[in-house]
Amino acid sequence: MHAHKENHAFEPKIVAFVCTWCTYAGADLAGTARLQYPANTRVVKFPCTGRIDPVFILRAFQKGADGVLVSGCHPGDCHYMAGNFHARRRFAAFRALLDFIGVDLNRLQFSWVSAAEGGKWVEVATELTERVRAMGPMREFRELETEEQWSGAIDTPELQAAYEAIP
Amino acid sequence: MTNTAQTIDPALYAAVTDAIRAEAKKVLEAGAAAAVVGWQAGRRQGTAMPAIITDPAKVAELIFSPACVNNLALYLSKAKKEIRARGRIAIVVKGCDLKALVGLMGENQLKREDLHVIGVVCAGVQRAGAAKDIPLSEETIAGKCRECTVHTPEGADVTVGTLPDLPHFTPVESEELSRLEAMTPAQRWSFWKEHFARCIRCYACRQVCPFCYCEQCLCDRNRPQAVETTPRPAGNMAWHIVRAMHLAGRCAGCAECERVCPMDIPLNLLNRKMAKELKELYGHEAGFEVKEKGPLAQYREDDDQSFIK
Amino acid sequence: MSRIGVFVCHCGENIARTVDVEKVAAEAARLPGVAYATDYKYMCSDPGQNLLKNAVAEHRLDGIVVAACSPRMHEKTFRNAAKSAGLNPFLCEMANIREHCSWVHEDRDEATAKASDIVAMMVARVKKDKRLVPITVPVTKRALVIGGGIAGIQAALDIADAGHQVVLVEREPSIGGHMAQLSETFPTLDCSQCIMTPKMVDAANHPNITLHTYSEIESVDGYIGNFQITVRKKARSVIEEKCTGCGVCSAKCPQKKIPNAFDKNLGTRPAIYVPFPQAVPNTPVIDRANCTWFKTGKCGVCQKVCGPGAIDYEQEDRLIVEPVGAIVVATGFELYSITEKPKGSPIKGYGEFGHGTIPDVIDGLTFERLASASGPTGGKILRPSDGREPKQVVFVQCVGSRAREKGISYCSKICCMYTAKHTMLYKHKVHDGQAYVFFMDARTPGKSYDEFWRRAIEEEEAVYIRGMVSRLYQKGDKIVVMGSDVHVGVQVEIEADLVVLATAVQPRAGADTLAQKLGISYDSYHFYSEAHAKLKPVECATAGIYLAGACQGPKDIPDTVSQASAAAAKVMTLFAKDELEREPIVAKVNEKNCVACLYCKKVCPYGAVEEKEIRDRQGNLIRVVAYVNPGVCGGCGTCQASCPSKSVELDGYTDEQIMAMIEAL
Amino acid sequence: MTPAKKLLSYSYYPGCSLHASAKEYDESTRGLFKALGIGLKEVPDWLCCGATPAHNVDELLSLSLCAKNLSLAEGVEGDLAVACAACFSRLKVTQHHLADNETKRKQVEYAIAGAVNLQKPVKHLLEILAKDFGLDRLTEAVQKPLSGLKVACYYGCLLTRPPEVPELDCVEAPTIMERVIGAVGAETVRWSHRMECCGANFTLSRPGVVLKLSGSILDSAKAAGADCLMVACPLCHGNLDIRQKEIEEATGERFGMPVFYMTQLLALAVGVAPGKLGFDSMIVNPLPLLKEKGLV
Repeated sequence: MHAHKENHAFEPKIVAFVCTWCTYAGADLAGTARLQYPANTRVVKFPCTGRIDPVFILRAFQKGADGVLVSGCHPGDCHYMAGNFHARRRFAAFRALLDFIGVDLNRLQFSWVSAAEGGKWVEVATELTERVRAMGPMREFRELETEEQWSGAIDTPELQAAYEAIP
Repeated sequence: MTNTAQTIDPALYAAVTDAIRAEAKKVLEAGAAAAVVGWQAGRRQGTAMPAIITDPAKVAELIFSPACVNNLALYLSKAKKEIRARGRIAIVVKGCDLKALVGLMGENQLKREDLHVIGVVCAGVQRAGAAKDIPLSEETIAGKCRECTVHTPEGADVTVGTLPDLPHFTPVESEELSRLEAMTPAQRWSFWKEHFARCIRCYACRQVCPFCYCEQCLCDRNRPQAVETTPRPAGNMAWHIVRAMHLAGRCAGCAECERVCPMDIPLNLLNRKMAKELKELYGHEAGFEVKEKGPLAQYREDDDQSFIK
Repeated sequence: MSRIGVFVCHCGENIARTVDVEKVAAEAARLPGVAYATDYKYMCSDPGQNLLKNAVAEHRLDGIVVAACSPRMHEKTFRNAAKSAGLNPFLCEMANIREHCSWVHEDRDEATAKASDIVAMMVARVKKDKRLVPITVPVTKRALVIGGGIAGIQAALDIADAGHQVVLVEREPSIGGHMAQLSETFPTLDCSQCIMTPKMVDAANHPNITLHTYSEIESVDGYIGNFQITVRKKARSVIEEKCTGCGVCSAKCPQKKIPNAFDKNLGTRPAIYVPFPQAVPNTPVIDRANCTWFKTGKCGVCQKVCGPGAIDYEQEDRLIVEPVGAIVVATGFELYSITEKPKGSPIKGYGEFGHGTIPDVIDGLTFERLASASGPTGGKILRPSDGREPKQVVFVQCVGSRAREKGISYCSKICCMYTAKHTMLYKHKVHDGQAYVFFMDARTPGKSYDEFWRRAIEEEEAVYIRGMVSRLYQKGDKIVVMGSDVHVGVQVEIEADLVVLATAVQPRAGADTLAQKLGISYDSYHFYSEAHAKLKPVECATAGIYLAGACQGPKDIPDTVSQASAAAAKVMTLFAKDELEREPIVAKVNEKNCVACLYCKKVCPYGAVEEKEIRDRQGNLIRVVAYVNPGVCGGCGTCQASCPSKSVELDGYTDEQIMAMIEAL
Repeated sequence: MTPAKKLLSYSYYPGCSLHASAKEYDESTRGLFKALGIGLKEVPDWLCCGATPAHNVDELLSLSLCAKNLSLAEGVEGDLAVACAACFSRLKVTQHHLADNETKRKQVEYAIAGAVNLQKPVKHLLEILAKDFGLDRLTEAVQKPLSGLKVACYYGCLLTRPPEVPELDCVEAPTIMERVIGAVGAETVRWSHRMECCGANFTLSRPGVVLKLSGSILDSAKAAGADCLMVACPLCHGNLDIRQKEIEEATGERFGMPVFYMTQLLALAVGVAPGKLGFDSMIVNPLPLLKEKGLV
């Protein structure tokens, strides 16, 4: 039996940075259990959330991700004892920074999904996909990619004239 | 803002200058330090620049004035590395500079016993581009000094000067921070986008920062290239985000990055914001005591995780 | 240009049903650097693996992506296949298009597109893969066991019987620990010393065991397979090699009235003593704090009477360095003292029980000594205050345990059983006596445990009162026990002759200091933390260090012995090979760029990061950098994410690999 | 040698009992503090703390009463000195409770039309004497050592409980009273019922309970060889002193045990005239004992 499938005008790209011990295994479990969720998520596997550098999140947005998910072991379950605790602080600070820069935090989701939580993985992936789908594409970083240094900000009449004078 | 008491009495700076010279002479003569890092008069009237004095006869070159804006901690972390090899160094610091020294000690870059710290009581320094040789006032004082909490450095080997009564200044930096915080994300994005678009990637901000002492900056690497190096908006945005993130929990707010920025990008706003967040989240304030672990190098099992599903 | 091979598996119908595998292979073939792409029904089958091996040879592949199931399922399989095809196994990656794709998506087009994306990401990654070789660490096949109680002795004997050298270090003058102090053991009531002392003798006589008693761990250096242990052998003032254990010195010592800690201070001992008659080694020690010679410089009786001339007043502490490859920590427990609040502990005292001022309020271990045939009363139950036989004894359980308001919330696990045992021992010795027990719950999960407890009530007539005691006070020569019986809902007052408190089991004082020396973690009570509560219950997170017994949490004797043997088995597994081989997923420092801010060291959960000095040929210090010990590194990569300049990099998960994946999106 | 002694001064909340049935506690407190040179200024217009009944009936009322008193005390300089154990307990509990509970604090602030003063240190006299003033100085001030007088120090329920609140001393085995009275030369006895309940305000509704509870306290003190009891609570005093005769009648045992307020004994030791210490208002006449010990 196939569920009714809607066609959406926009399908977001979601990048998921996950640890191998908990969330990756949780996503595997979702598969073993044949749970269904939107096909928008692309998983990048790490040993531990402690390995996930904020730069990766930035890079993902720059390279066209519309939403980013970071997920690892629940506190106390870290295979490496404390990696997720360090990650928790790092990302608390990083998301505050992104927020201050003006990135809509609805595009960035953090979660703890254990190896036993196939259902939670589906829930988190679905929720983020649907939310970002409703928000539309992440234009901000993509626009930056296409812009050039002089594209707009310094906009004096003299410069404009000079610019236009270029044959 | 109407009466004449709205300026800072320059007598403080003269008194501090004398005291710095006396202390520098004392430590150089006694051999307690191989060199004194301080400020001397700049070539142009009313300016100042960093100085390294090794000869006790030349201590009279040292000065302290509202033009002594440079954070000299820089000269112990990465610039002028050769002077560290000479032995124990005396360094003149304002309260804000001392916070950088303290941070560097926590990061294994300096040892307290290798330094003779001459703390100066500072009522404030000039903002970039202010008229020289007039007493500091609402018009000429640097933004960071308006809401300074460390006029008197704590924990120096000697501290010279007495703080005069200070006029009330408008806290422009925190007002600006509040203004930004009240905006919508989209408004903030366009604010920063506009500012960062102007960045020419001269890296003066990096060069002047006492904490940017990496041998090779992540942002100069090309395998992989995490941050685009050409001065285009995308790379600029990434550079400033990475910079703010790397300074989070470490930056002590000397605001040198902002002072040296030729494009007038309000960089200290980012630093202030991160400092504020880390204080609210983990009660951390940089630069007040030598801490083995910064806020992002440690954790508590009950740290806030309300943002994690 | 790379020559990557892509192998798309149908997994029967599991993948092929929703993913157009041929299309995925065709798209992969178009990716830059892909030299060969194909699909096959069952990649993990023998023919599938052969297909892969042949392709490596035929197409001179230098990297492989197997698009199939989860790497958690078959990564090992395909890496082995790659290896046998002559490729470094770490140049083989899996694209998970089953669990993460075909099984969770129904739309064929979407699933196919996603599968292609996943393959593209893994192709990008594999291009940045480096050849890695497993790390080998030489192993010193010699074990250190810290603590000579039943746990330490059992672990030491097991390892020694397997043919390995063991160094057994005990703080006290004799091994034996708490078990040597017990009278009888539950649930069989066999005599503790009868089963313990032979083991003590075995340990002492074992050719593979070196015994250091009256010794402590001074420092620990090194890492798994290669520890350097410095043991402080405290001055015994008796030369062990000369002493024959005749005991004349103790008999003649004029100082006789020193409270004997082994007997919980109920009996006395001389200043030169063995703690108990069956002590191993049977070599006395001079208690310098109480010895007349050491206090006044006069006496010297023991030296005069010692035939072999074994007494040496000048003896000093000695430091002995022992190289070992593995460590078993078995430091055991001590009982919570109600006399005062332990310093620096979150645990509060029991003022309502008189803070230790009532002499006939004793703890469980003191009762053991009273009941022990070799104890100070010769096994008669007599009150410490006046030596009378108590006719009413009140036992109070959960004193300190399960008492959040007093600072301990855990259950001490052994008290229910030993209190039941105490009531029986009491009844056997005082036939007209009555035992009362105040308890919260009776926890008797163990083989024959509940039967034992029921017997205490049903046959030995102990009266169990469910409820706690609020106050104890002396009234004449009785102790008034004020408590509640929550089943009946009344206040109870019992005038007891003796009160026995089942006080909480705590780690040994100084457990935290030892943990810091060893670099292992501990909880807020200072119990040592195992690496995983379920799956690694005897391993420490620090590689090469194992836990046995009550130092890890309250335990009874059977559990302790089991854990000790388990720890010994872990040590033997480690010693089974000459070199320790580990997956090379470890961090490495780029010394050229490292500025030694040591952020990595601060965040490393394994303590794997050290400071390394770089010197020129003359030996002048040039600079300091971080160094990651590959034998200790757990491979989490927290260091790399924290390093501002990325001067430390985790093999297998380098920035290049990750960035390549992100950029392939 | 000794640093300049700083002049101690306190605001003072006597509470209702000290203006009525426990007048001698008030008088002797003032006398003692005067003799020691400690300032004591009564909070103007204070109201009842609610004592033991209010919080059982209306929590908000009981918190508001104390909050009001705390805000009144704001006007008087110095930490707030409290003599009565019940007042002390209520004031401390109020501060503790409102610091943790913002909703209640807002309700209380509405009720008293002002902010709650959570910062004012509330101190029992024992704390002032033992910690602020110091036992050494107390010993120095002694004119008439109470040597030979065997005192049973009775804490009652409220002085150290509940555990998190007063932080006066060890909750279940305090020694602060013994240390204070010991400092002026008295001998203290080790006894069992220092912390037991006297029956408190059951004295009116269920006197039988009080006779039993207070009886066992007197019994235990006597068995320990005490000459007298020393208390810090007017309610305990009432039960042990006023009801003592009834207890004797009920149990048939004779106690004749004077029950002193701690300040009475301390003031006597530091030289305050016995006539000013309200010994005449005690039911069990203490004078024969004091005469016997040569203290009056």
